[in-house]
Amino acid sequence: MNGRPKIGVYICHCGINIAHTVDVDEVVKFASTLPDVIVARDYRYMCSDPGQALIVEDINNMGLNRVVVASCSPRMHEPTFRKTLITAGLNPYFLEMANIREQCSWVHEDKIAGTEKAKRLVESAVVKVRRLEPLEVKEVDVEPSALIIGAGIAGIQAALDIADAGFKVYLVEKTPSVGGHMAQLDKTFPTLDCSACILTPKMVDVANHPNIELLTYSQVEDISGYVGNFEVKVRKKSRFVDVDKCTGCGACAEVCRQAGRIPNEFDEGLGMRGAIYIPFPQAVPAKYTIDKENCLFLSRGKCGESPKCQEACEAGAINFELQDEIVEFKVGTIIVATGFDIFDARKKPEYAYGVYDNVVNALEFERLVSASGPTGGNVVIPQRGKKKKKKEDEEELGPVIPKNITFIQCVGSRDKSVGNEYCSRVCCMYTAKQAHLVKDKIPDAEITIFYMDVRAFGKGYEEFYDRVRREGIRYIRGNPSEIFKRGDKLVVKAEDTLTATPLEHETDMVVLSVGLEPRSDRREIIDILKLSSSPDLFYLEAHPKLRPVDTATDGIFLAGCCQGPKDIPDAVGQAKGAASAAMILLASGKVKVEAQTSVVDEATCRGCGFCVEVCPYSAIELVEINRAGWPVMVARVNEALCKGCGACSAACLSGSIQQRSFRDTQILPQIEVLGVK
Amino acid sequence: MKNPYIPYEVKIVDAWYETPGDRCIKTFKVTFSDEKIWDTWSHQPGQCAMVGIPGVGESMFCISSSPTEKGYLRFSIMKVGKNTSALHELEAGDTFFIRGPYGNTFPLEEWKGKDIVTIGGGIGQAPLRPVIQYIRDNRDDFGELTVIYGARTSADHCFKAEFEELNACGDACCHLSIDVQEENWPHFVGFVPALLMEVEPSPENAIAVTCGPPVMIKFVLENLEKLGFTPDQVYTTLENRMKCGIGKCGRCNAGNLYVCKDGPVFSYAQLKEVPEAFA
Amino acid sequence: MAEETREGFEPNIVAFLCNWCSYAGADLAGTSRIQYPSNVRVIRVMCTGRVNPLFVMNALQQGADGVLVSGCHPGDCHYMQGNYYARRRFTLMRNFLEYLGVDPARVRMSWVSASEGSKWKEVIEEVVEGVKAVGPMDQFKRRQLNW
Amino acid sequence: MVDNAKLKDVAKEVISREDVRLLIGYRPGTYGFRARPAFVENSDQVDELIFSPACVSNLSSYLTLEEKTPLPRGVEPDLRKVAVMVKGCDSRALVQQLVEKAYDREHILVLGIPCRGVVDMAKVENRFPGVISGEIAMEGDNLVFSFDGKEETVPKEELLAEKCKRCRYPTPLISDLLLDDEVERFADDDYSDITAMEGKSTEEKWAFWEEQFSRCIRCYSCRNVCPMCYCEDCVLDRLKPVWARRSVDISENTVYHISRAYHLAGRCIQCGECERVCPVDIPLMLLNRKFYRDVEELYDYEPGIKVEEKPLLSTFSVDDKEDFIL
Amino acid sequence: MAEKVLKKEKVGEALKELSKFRLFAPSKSNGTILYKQIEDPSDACLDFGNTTVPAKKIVFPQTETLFRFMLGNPELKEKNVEEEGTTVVFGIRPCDARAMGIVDNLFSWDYQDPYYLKRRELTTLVGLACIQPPSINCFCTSVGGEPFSEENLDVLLVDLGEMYLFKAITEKGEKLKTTLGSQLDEAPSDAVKKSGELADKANVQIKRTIDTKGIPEKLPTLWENELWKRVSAACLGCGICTYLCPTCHCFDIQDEVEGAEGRRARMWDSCMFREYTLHASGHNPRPTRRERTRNRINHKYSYFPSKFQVIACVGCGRCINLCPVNIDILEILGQVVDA
Ligand SMILES: Cc1cc2nc3c(=O)[nH]c(=O)nc-3n(C[C@H](O)[C@H](O)[C@H](O)COP(=O)(O)OP(=O)(O)OC[C@H]3O[C@@H](n4cnc5c(N)ncnc54)[C@H](O)[C@@H]3O)c2cc1C
Ligand SMILES: Cc1cc2nc3c(=O)[nH]c(=O)nc-3n(C[C@H](O)[C@H](O)[C@H](O)COP(=O)(O)OP(=O)(O)OC[C@H]3O[C@@H](n4cnc5c(N)ncnc54)[C@H](O)[C@@H]3O)c2cc1C
Ligand code: SF4
Ligand code: SF4
Ligand code: SF4
Ligand code: SF4
Ligand code: SF4
Ligand code: SF4
Repeated sequence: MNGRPKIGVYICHCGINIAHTVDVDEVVKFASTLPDVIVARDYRYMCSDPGQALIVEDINNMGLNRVVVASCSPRMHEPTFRKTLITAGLNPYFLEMANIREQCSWVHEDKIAGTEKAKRLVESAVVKVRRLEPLEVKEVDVEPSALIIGAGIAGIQAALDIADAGFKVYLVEKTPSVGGHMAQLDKTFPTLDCSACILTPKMVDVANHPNIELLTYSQVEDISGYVGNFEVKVRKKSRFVDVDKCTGCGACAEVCRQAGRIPNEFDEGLGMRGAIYIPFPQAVPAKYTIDKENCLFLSRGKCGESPKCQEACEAGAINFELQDEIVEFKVGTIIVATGFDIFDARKKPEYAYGVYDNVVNALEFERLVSASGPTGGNVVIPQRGKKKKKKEDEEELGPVIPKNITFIQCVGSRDKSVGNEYCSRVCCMYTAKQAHLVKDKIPDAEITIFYMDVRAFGKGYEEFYDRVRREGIRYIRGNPSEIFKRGDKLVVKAEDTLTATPLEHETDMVVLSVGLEPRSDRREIIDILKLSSSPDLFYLEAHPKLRPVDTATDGIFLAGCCQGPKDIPDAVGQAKGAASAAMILLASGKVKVEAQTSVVDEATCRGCGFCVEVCPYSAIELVEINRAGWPVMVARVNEALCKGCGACSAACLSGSIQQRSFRDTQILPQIEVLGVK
Repeated sequence: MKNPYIPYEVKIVDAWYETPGDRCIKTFKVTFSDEKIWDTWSHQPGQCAMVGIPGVGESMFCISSSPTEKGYLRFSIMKVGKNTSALHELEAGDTFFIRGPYGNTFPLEEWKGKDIVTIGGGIGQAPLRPVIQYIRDNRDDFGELTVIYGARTSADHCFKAEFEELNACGDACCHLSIDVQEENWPHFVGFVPALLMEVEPSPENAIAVTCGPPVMIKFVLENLEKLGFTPDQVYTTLENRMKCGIGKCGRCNAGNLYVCKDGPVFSYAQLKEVPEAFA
Repeated sequence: MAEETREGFEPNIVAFLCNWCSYAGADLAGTSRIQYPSNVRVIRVMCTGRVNPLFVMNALQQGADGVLVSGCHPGDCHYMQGNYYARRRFTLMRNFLEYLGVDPARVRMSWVSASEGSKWKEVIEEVVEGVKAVGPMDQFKRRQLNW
Repeated sequence: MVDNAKLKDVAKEVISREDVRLLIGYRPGTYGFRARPAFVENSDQVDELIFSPACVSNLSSYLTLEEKTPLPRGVEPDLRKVAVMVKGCDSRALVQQLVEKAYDREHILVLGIPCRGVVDMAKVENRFPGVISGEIAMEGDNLVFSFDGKEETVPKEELLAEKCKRCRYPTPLISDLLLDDEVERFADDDYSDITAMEGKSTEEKWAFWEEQFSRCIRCYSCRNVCPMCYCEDCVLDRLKPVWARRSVDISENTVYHISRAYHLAGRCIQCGECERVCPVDIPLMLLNRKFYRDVEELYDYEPGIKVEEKPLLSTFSVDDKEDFIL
Repeated sequence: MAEKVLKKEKVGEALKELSKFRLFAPSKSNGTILYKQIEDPSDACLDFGNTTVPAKKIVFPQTETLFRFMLGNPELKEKNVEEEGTTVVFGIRPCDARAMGIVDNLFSWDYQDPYYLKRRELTTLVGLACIQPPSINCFCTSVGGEPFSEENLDVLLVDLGEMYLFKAITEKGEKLKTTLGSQLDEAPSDAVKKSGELADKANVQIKRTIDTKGIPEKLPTLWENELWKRVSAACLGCGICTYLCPTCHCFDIQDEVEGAEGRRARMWDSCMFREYTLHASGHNPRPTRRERTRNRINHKYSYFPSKFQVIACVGCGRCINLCPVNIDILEILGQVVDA
């Protein structure tokens, strides 16, 4: 039911701020002639208590059902007058303001022109308010739990913080163990603590925390819903090992027919493992996993007489029948902490990575220097592709210890030719760290570092860099152009740009300080969460300065290197930030959702999805409906996600999606009255 | 000669909502602003008028008061679109414009002495109301009056008070229905055609008049036939879209009949020949 | 019509401003008491992304002599992308109107941030000057031919 | 040229398929050299099918034109495939319709016709006035007209439709069955018409368009024939809000044409149908080609080429040009 | 009674003379022939087939104000057609003139339509006989017309080569003859005979014909016939066949407001449009182009004759010529006959 619109227009003098250059009386007179205006009044200060009381009184006495306040900017007092309407029992969205101060009296001295403009603005507000509709401010409950995707240091830290605050956390990790890249590192700059020493306790905490449900070897399959109410579907991939039974004794791995034949990812392929394996000794959970592709039984259906591992396992944990499991749960908020990939040095063929065994990337080098790595911490030239058939082979060949090691920085960073314009922020420092570690292990080694600039901006970094340089490491400013082999030496061709002399530098081993890149599988998460990417393809934050851990979608946050290259302190710092942002939501238990959302006319929508494409918040989806017996696709707005920008309304050709309070039927009349002189 | 496109101003004497909701129905009681027009105005049950507001538009509505109700006209209008929304904003004291009366009328003269059954659904009761009222005001000229009426819910029933009064004063026997059961609903539950079978009026010396949504009419007609009503005992009114109301603008035709001029009242016998009538 | 042109012609310009940057920028011009011509009448929308380019056409038909759309600088949109969409839409619409014979001075767009009160003034001055120079817009105006 | 015997065979096979409910092709027209759309529902109707340079209609419009009447309760909708014959240009409409999710790919079966051009029927009728019934065939670069028992050969250049003279995609970009060998691109677009128009002064431009728009009778044929104009309820028909009034005058006509042209920006696939059907010869291609050219030039975007493409105005690039923005 | 002729070299003069009235004549605009109000005689083009838009738009404009008002003011200001003054349509084809006669039935049936009828009264029709049919789809002779038909005309011009035979038919025609006085010359003695011969020749040049006898009665019997689906399948539902038909007369009425001022106006409408019969509820009694095509043909060939005893089609062929998808009323009628 609707009665006739009864509009009250209230024109504020704002002391003399408005009245000085706008003839308020004339505006009042004019307003009272407008269609459906029941009353038009002026007052010295509309926003004052008596001013507001005036409006409330009129609403009550004259049955007003719409209100126009002509005063200052709505950015200032719209909330005030909305409350006034609520006080009077009217829907707060039956208010429209005409800004006759900031955008009229204060900027136009000429009283005639100012008055004329004020009249137009009031008229525009009147025609709009007449067509406004009541809106509801909704709140939704927040499920008191969080999902964290990725269990690198960032994910682990965020999980621990949120869990410590008493909320349930689901921590989903793709690989068999938590830890991420940090677990692969040996020592960490600038303090040189051993990575495992500081990380492992946290990994264990994660596994034991009563509030954390750890889902390793798992992948998020689908997420629907909106802030406070996300529905999550996770696939727990089958390990073919019953984790409840597995004691982590490793008897199975010893006997695996594939033992030592498969490059271990954790060791960047420098070490070998079997088909049943644990990625590294400190892995959490300490449970074995069968790699389906390489297991003879699973890939060929036959493993000797019978699978040896199964025989060896006393706990009876191995079960080839185990299937992937889908777990579903609800969370209120999500933190994405999926980390990074390293740059694939093959994309710079001049460095001959993948061609010569003695050209390695920095992560491989981390494994080489790591005491728990494949060489037990001995820096040797790796021999790739030569499968160690027997233990003795290794001795036969003997490790080759490099005496001259060369590092090249900025491989894949700050390099337009490979599409990465950004600085990876860790390479300068980890190169210095690695150089130092070499010095530790092979004190007589000659070490050269090719660099473009050294960036040591963090706390204690410049000091660390200084210290390393003083250890006798040679820094040459220049970008090598080629690496080739001469005899059993590698030759690095470069130009020392400080002295402008071309040089050829002979060395035993080259370490490429590769940059950090967005994960190659990042689209999985983009598709599921509809995240945006910045031009560098890392996930995009809502605001680079003020909302650095938020995403465009309410309730979804970013932590760690998935948002951009970071070192560990920054990753942890951001993780804590994301955790606290998530906890604000979880702690308040409720979120308000925008009222001026968009809404679809399903009768006319043609299901083209233009609106779906433009919506920055993924608030619109196409759904199938039944139109007089026919299945048709139409757009539907999730009001909890919609932020009310209205971009969809302008994208829709058929005018089927309209933003409440900014509908075509509300704006066109404004244009009409403002267009007329 | 008066220009048939120029409407007269009428003033709302009273206005009230019959039903709530998005598609609410509001009844307006109006009189001509210029009293003199009453002298030239005469309408009969079944006739319509173009109702509009200059600047908004016009649409056709049946006059839901009987000529026996002197001094005012009634319109019951359901809010469905542009004009009707604008009309719904009006209140007592406001004005709008009408032109008419248009169309033919129920042949009440011919029906004298007969039993009358009206079968209405939803807003379709609007054209039946003047028939009922006319009979009440000429009660002795007609036989028994049976009123069958249904709407989706009890809230959607138009003219509630009048039905009660009708029953109370014994002028007619009213049978009401709603589509699904509600608390405290003492009457029939189901669709109007079913209620019709329940009431089972006799075709003997009777006339049946029906109006409502197209599907309802279709089944009511079938059921009336089952009850033994012959096509010439059954009347209905059609509501095709129309713009001029005076047989020029073209669109209201059902076959070769101009609904605005040849109708809106038709006997079923007539419509049986017109394949488009119930499209 | 053409006679009343130029001399004393005060154009009427309809502007669509996004709530977060340009509207705030215009407010700032006000708080700073920066004086500028009164020819521009503002319609506030939440984002330039809401502004249908056909609004421009409509305004010109309804009698406006010029139209201005103003929003956040690229990259600063409160809704992240709205101004990028707007930019595309308006580039095309503006070119098209020019192609039909509408002087491009009538269809303007600007980026004015919440802190650019003085830029707002400059924009207004430039737009008003531009429209003044080309005179009243009567091409699309309803001419009441059959009235 | 598509072999008409083969075409009939294919059509017969297609329409006999269980999962195909309708085949849309061409058949001879009722007078002159005309051909017209044919709607084949069973194999008996196949014999009338043809393809010739007279087959100008873009049949993809019919995929979105079909009105679906309310189904009585309990009646299942017939969702079987519709097979449709498309030339190169027409196929782009299918692609664009798919970009816009007008229907599912599985709901159509595309019979592609590699095309060497169709005629401008107005030119043909000027050249051979008063012919009651005749046929057109293409032989090499010539058109052969047979009527009243005689044959006349005309170089195709003279009577070809304008759009064919600019056609970049003579072979359908999407098809399930190609009815002939692929045709090499034989023309390209230099947009000289657009540049010429752009070269005029503001006054000349408006004088030109005012004249053109004033002729429009708003019969909506250009919209209804357009394969991209398939909104259930076009905004230009709506009473709430009114974008374009129903009354026909220069102001409302202008608004109609601006609105439609803008709605086709980045969507119009240059089939030329709108201009062809206009009874008062308004050069509509000059409007939508302006957008087409700008879109190509500014955003390197051509509609109706790739099904996976995002709609032009639902995408942006951070580096989009903005030299006019203050 | 001595016949007059209008020599071709005097046409300009004659038009000049007539332009003191509201004078309409065919004119070429961008290759399209349309009626145009003529101020400069050289704008007129008498060497034409037929206009794309029929002359009906002169007496029944596409958009026409009914009355004006000020918002909130009860006073309604009726449009005064009388003010338009005398109108002359110069060079109207006989079919278009016949069509006006047919449409007169509708506008004067029962309620009198003041706008249309007044304008008809004010209008003088100067016809131009079709020496040869303007198009191959002309079939006026099948529906009671002729290339030289004088029906409804006030004057008939016949092109005799150097000159037009000027035949005044009605009183209005005679008046026009007087007006033109000095521009007209005495007809040569053989003019009438020559005109007769031309008429006979023109008649036989009509190639496409159909026997319409019985169609009005037969149509209602074919309501559910298969043929409607077949003939309408390609239809686009546009307004061409109806807007351009000289006998189509449907209109819509809409209010338009400009500031405080407003008008109620009517504008052509087409039964081929979807929203023509669409109800506010979404129900549409003619939901597809099949029903709409059927209605169009029935209206012209059955409903109208049943009400006014004349077929509402003059065989001008426009709907055939201009239909973008070659929907052909002659073919449809043929199928009706054969059905
Ligand atoms: C060679 C090298 C040396 C370095 N040395 C130092 C150093 O000395 N000091 C220092 O401060 N920093 C160093 N860094 C940087 C440091 O590694 C990073 O700052 C840190 O690892 C970032 O942690 P993260 O949690 O963001 O990402 P990651 O460590 O990459 O963790 C991401 C986790 O998410 C998981 N994951 C990814 N996608 C999914 C998915 N879809 N579903 C579930 N799980 C998923 C991954 O498996 C991984 O476990 C070094 C980096 C390199 C490359
Ligand atoms: C003879 C007759 C009697 C009627 N009696 C009543 C009545 O008593 N009470 C009542 O509520 N309604 C009645 N109607 C229906 C009423 O005319 C429409 O609901 C009304 O026109 C809708 O107008 P609108 O502007 O609100 O809708 P919009 O959808 O905005 O209408 C646009 C135009 O469509 C036309 N239109 C739309 N729907 C219909 C329809 N169902 N019938 C006719 N024209 C339509 C009108 O011409 C209207 O101007 C009657 C219709 C007819 C023909
Ligand atoms: S853009 Fe409009 S028509 Fe397309 S899906 Fe969205 S609401 Fe529907
Ligand atoms: S087809 Fe021609 S006349 Fe018809 S609406 Fe389009 S432009 Fe106007
Ligand atoms: S606008 Fe014209 S050329 Fe473009 S797709 Fe539509 S009909 Fe074809
Ligand atoms: S003009 Fe626009 S709204 Fe209308 S049908 Fe075409 S695309 Fe749809
Ligand atoms: S028959 Fe032809 S002209 Fe008529 S509506 Fe259909 S397509 Fe248009
Ligand atoms: S129906 Fe066709 S042929 Fe007949 S008068 Fe109309 S346009 Fe001419």
